[in-house]
Amino acid sequence: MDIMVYYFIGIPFIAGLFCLLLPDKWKTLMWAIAFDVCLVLFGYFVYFFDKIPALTGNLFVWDGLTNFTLLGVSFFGLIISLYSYNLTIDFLNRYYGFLLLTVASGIGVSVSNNLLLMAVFWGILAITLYMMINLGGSDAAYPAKKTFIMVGGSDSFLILGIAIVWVLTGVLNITEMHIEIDRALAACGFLSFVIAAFTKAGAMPFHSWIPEIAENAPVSVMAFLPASIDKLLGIYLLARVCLNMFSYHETMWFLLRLVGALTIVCAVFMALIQHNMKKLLAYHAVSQVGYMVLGIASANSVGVVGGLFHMLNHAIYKCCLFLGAGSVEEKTKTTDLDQLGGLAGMMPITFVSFLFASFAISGIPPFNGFFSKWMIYQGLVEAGKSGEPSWILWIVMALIGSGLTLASFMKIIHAVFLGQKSASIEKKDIKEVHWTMFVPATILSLLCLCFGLFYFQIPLSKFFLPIMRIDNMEYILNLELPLLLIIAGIILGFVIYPMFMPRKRRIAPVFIGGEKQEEEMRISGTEFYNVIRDTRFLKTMYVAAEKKITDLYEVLKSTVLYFTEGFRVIHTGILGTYLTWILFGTLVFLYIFIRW
Amino acid sequence: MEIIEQVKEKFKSKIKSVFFHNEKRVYLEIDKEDLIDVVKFIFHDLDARFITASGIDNLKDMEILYHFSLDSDGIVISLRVFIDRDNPCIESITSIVKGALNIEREMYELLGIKFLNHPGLKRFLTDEFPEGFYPLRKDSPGRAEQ
Amino acid sequence: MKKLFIDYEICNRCPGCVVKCSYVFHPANNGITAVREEIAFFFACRRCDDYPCVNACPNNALERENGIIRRSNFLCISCKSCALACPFGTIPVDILQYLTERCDICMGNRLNEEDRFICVKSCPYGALKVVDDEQLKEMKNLHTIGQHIIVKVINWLEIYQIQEK
Amino acid sequence: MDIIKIFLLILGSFVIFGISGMISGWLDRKITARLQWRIGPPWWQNFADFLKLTGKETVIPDRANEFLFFLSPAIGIISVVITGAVLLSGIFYKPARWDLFIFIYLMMIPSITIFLAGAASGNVLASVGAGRELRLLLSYELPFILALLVPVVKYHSAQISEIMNYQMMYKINVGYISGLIAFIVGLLAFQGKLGYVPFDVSEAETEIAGGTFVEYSGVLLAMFKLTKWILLSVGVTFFVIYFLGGFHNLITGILKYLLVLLLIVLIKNTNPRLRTDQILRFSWGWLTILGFFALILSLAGF
Amino acid sequence: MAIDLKTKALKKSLFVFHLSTGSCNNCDIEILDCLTPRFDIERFGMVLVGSVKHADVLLVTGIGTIKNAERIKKLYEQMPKPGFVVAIGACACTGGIFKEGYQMAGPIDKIIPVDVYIPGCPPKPEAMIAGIVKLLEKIK
Amino acid sequence: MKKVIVPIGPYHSLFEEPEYFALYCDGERVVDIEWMAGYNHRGIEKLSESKHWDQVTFLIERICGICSTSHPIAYCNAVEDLAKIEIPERAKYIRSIVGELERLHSHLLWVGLAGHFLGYNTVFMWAWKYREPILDIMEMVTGNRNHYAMMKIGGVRRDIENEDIDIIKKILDELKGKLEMLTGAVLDDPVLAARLKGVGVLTKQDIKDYGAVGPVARASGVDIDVRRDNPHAAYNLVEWKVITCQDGDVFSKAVVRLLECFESIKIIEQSLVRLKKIKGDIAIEVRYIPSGEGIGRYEAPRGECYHYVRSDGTSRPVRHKIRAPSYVNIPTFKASCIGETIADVTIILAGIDPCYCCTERAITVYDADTRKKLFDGKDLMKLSQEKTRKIKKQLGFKEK
Ligand code: SF4
Ligand code: SF4
Ligand code: SF4
Ligand code: SF4
Ligand code: SF4
Ligand code: SF4
Ligand code: SF4
Ligand code: SF4
Repeated sequence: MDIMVYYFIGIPFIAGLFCLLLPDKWKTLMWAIAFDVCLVLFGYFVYFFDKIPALTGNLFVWDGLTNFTLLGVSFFGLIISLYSYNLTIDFLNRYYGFLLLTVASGIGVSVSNNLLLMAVFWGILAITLYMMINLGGSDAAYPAKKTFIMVGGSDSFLILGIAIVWVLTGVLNITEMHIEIDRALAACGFLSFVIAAFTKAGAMPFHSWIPEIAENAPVSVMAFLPASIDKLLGIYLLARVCLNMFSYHETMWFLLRLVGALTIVCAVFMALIQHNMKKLLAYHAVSQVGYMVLGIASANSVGVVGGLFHMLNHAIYKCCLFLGAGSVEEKTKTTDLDQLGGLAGMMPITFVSFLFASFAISGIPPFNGFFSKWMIYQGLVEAGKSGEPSWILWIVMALIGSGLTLASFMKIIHAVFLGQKSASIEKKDIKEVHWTMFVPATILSLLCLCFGLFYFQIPLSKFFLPIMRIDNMEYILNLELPLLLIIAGIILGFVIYPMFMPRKRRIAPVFIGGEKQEEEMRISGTEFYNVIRDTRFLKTMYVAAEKKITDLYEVLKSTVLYFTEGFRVIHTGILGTYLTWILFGTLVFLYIFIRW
Repeated sequence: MEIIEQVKEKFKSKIKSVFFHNEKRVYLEIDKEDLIDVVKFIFHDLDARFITASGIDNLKDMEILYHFSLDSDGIVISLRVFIDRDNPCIESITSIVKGALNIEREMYELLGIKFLNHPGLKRFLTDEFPEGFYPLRKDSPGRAEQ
Repeated sequence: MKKLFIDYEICNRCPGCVVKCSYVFHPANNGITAVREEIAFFFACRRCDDYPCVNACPNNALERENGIIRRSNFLCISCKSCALACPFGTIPVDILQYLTERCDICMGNRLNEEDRFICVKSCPYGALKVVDDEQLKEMKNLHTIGQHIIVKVINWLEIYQIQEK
Repeated sequence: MDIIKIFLLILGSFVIFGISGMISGWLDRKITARLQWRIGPPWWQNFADFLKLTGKETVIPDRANEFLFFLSPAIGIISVVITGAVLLSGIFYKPARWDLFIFIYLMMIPSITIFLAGAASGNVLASVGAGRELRLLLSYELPFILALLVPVVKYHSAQISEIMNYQMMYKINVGYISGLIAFIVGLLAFQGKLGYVPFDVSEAETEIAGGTFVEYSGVLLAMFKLTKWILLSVGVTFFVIYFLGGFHNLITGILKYLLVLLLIVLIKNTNPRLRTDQILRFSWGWLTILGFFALILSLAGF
Repeated sequence: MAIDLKTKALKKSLFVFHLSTGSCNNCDIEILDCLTPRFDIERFGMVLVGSVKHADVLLVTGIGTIKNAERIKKLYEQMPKPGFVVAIGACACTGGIFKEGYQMAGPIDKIIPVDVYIPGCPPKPEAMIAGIVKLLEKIK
Repeated sequence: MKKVIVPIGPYHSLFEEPEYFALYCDGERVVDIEWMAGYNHRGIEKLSESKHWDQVTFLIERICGICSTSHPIAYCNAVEDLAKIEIPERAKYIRSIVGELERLHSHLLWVGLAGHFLGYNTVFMWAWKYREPILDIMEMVTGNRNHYAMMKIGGVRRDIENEDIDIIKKILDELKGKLEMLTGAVLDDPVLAARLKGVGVLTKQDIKDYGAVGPVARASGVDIDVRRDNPHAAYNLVEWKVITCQDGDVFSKAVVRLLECFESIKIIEQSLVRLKKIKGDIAIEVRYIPSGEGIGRYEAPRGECYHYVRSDGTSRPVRHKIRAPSYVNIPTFKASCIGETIADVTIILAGIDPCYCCTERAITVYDADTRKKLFDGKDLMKLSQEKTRKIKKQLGFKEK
């Protein structure tokens, strides 16, 4: 099996490097390479799902969690490369190259058992992330730098954590560790790992890179990295840390829950008032992390399964949402909510998939988001039963976060797809996007529905229950009756509804008090929550948030800059040069490592 | 009546005539150039309330009556201004009295008097009728040509 | 000085006045009716002793001042009872108007010069003229109302006064 | 599970809650009328309204998104019927295996469909209404959740059947101080869900001419009306089950139902409409504080 | 049979929309008066609605000024059929005291078809109710 | 600034009359308002030039259904000022009584409608229920619920019989108790207060700038009331006081209106007592309207009605200028509505108690062209028929 692992990592890696070398013009070839590689990987993982024997080696580990993560990574690679068929950006070679490199290192992270090896892949991921963001053009340079520094910084925490773990246990293999958090050092180690995971996944307060890059990075990159792969891997790491490496500790876990709950609420509040679709989605990408953290930190099987399930769900619908946003941007050249509107009629497929994904992220039954959230709540209730004191608070925050999520997605739906067309849209002749763009989104949205309706049959019993080694989850079955009712209701509804369908129909102008329709009679929806913004207490918060005092990066930056004025001269300032060196160095490091 | 004396005192020759209809109704005739000054004085210094302005078409000229009320005494002062009918324009008093906005707009609309420096001289009552249709003018054709 | 001359001998026969008038403060004003009303009450009325017209008026609109009938412009409801009641038929029905008219002898404002005295031009019977003092010299039975109206009429007032004597 | 049973449950819920909803709606109108010294409509009024609307022509606004314009009433009605069915499932399945969270989420759907309906109408007024509906949802959801969580805290279970059993065993939830407070908070928040005064901003006939429903006519309007009626009935039933000990005795059950309905109607008729920001401040302020207070009380065991 | 039932339901449940087209607003006040305790038209299932799309009956008052004419037509078109028009007040029926008005494009029946005329200036609420009863007789 | 127009009107359930406010909104916040009028424009100013002095009273009554006696009173005042007529004392009292009864019903109507706009239908129903007895009195005294036709140049048209006086007194006594209850209910309701207090504040300066009148001005502490300042009818013969409030918000407007109701009752009661004693005519005979100009004012429920008439000695006015209270009150929205939310704007607009009929009286032209062409009745009929036909034909009729 070991040898296979090399292939899994090596094939995309080499393919990626190869793409980097190809000239920019050979679009289709590069696309074919990326697509095929991902397809093969995905096909392999699907086919051999469950069939690959578990493996715990020195370097690699292969268990349920790995199985699942690999499936996820390759699946999203596939989806994104399909979506990228018509992509029009400069440096496509870099795009596909880094895409494949990302897939490779993603696989690498999830199969590595050795912490150092994982750290190496982790580092490569940061670099590819940086490079991919940079594809967004000159505007993306600053956010990319910020991201690189944040994610790179988290790498050092990872290394620090590894060092601490090494000191504590003397082993570097994940599977061999069981650390009691009984000392300050252990706690530091735990926190280092958690910080690394949080930064990658984007939990508060290490989230600020995600909203920052949202506006300028290519949408498919957003859909691929922060929305899906980074979530998968970040939460993967968190799960590893919490489940395998460290054992339960009251305070630490409480901290996790706190971070999770705060992330949910704070990020969703930020999302509520955004005017840019991508930025709004990015804030939700942050907010949803909170659920996963909360789930994993609930420290009982239902909750953890819920958290992992949520991670999968989130990757699916957030990817779908970003892809939808990408399609909209492709056609309208903007993601500013004020300038959109009324697209539903023109892009029906995109609209429906977006709608499904929005329902899913808001936790509307019977979409998948509901079930994972529900499990997280159950986990919290369970935690409460076993003595966790503030469980009810977490539930309240999670529930309200869910309500706010719903509200902000309805705002997007209104502003982008429903409502009235804006003047600029009215002028353009907008049609549905190319099939390579809507098919991935459609697949994902169907998955949302599918994982909801058959939440037990597919995701739970296939992926998560084996991971947690739970055979019987009475709680989860609790949902069966309502779910059946929902399904039956929908079926009945759609059988009966056509009978009620109005036979006498007529199209008439809208009623606006008898006045003539004017162009400005149009609510884009971005102002829906101004009221919230203006509420006394929240206003101060928002003002503070706008000054970026919650942004760890900015705070640190200003302090560091204060001290480092003097050192500036030695730097050439061309980040690309540094990066090439870093990449090269990492490769050398990797080579040595594998030999050794 | 001291108040009227005050006005007379202040503007002397500018007041062309004073006519007491009865002790509560005073009509002062002034030149259109002096309008702003007099209105300023009456509105600010006498603290009068602006009631309205009536435009009247006399064929030979147009007449505008600016009615002011001195509420504490119950006196109504009407400033009478005659303006040229062929080129009916007069300084707007909206800079002094905000409330005159719509009143002047209405006069513009119904009588065709142009108010200089008026912020929004648009029609709002009869905008379905053709331009240049001033119903309250005595020689108005009676119906807009359709 | 130009004056409006009305030959009431001609005018009085007319069943309904059709002249145009350039007094435009009221729509469809026919100023000459106001003049004719005055003429009728001044010169044509026989000054009956028992005033059948005044008594006939249902709305008390007629009154007698120094023997001359005056019709209230506010009270008359234009029912024409007085015209019927007058034994001498001196009140033409078309002067008894609900909405009374006004003639300013074209002294007031007019838009154009040619609008003046269009009553004169439009009277089909030629009862109206614009005259100056020269032209009046030869005529008889002339009476003036105010300064500007000259009426050619047999003044019943004189006869009345003769009878009195 | 028995498919027939499931379908029967849905149909049963539709019929039961449809009829009781219409009657409740009529009671609402009638009580309102009596409070205003009017006579009010006869008992079959809502049936007549419904029937009439189904017979009318449907006018589709030219700027609407037809897909959602037609779909949202259907989703609305299905969602409330399902909620009703979930409530009813206790009759067939003992113990009914469903918990509070699914109820909370299901109850959100009608609001969403109302929003979608407004948004799909392509009308400014409807858009304003839709926006208000969302803000409303945001505002009342927090206290609503808090209120509903009080019994959960008390019994350490989100299972409604368990909560019912506990009520049977000890005393009904409003019997506790915390439960009483929660009941009041929940009822006020539910007023918002129903879109009744003082929270009827999204329809606000005198402000935005019917708001989200401004473009709806004929059958589609009838469906929305039905949705609202069913929602009323389902909601009141839920309150009876969750706070007042349920329908174990049919007579007292119905009395309880009427009591809750009366409370709702009274609140509706003794208040003016609030502004959205006031609603927000009220529900995130007073109601939420009360809700938390109730939670703390129940944590302390009162 | 089903149709019959629906017509019956229609008779029992009229949603009225109030359309004022250049009135002196007295008729409008009296329409509102119909809602209030003394007259309470809700007894007959009549409700005043805010959107013409919900309406079965347009209660038109006023002379129908030129500015209103096209809007009235538009609204009539927007009303889902079967829908009825009731002209309320002397103004809406004939033009009333404003008949000579230049602005007048009406009376209402010159603009849209009218089913029932309720004369009076203003008609008393009783008269309005009586008029609507006449309308009910007309519905078949 | 991004502009979103939220249309309020023209056929909107907020207004009984058609009127169009385009609210430029940013979210729920209103940043600017444009006022489009003319839907109700019937051209009364022009119409009245072709009507007899006496007919004009009826026309003026139909400026509006709510101030349907205020405008006639103001108009009669104007004509009486022009003709220097002094009306008999009995007429004075009757004018006051009818005027105050109208104020009562109008204020109650406003309270009800304000409740209705706020979605507080109970208040709406209650206020209108209490308004009914007043309409009953009106019907008893004048023969009609709304357009009373009571005013006449030189006095009043109809007398109030002694037997009626007792009945009126009884009804008013009953009403007083109910009114007190309603006032209590409205003014003590915390939710109403939350909704109305501090909303749509107009400062004294705003009032002066816009020349606002009536309860709108009095709610802002501007102590003006034509009834007191320029006494007419019987207002200087009875005891009463002018109600003012200092805050200038919608709530104070409600307070002013409700308290004014009590003052009105006071005036009516005193007048009724006096009326019983005074014998004499209810009108003097007016024979001539000389040429000249006259100004008449009356404090209508919504503020000062201002009429200016000019006569040339014929039986119809040459110019009749009407300045209704709402015409100066409505533009205050510029000062009070900007920055408020849509929900507030509607109640602020309602707080002005606007009715648009009166703001739109100005034109109607039906002159026969005296210079170029003479239409006779038949021609005109034909023309108008043609025109109507034309309008009918082109849906979306537009000139030019
Ligand atoms: S003026 Fe001429 S038209 Fe008129 S009545 Fe006299 S004769 Fe006849
Ligand atoms: S027409 Fe006039 S004056 Fe002659 S009787 Fe009739 S009302 Fe009297
Ligand atoms: S027409 Fe005039 S005068 Fe003759 S009966 Fe009629 S109202 Fe009386
Ligand atoms: S009845 Fe004839 S003649 Fe006699 S006074 Fe009267 S108008 Fe003169
Ligand atoms: S003189 Fe002049 S005003 Fe008199 S009737 Fe003749 S045209 Fe008219
Ligand atoms: S009698 Fe009656 S119907 Fe005839 S005009 Fe007079 S009020 Fe109108
Ligand atoms: S009919 Fe009379 S009350 Fe009705 S609107 Fe016309 S004038 Fe007013
Ligand atoms: S203010 Fe004008 S519209 Fe309002 S009631 Fe008075 S006259 Fe009528």
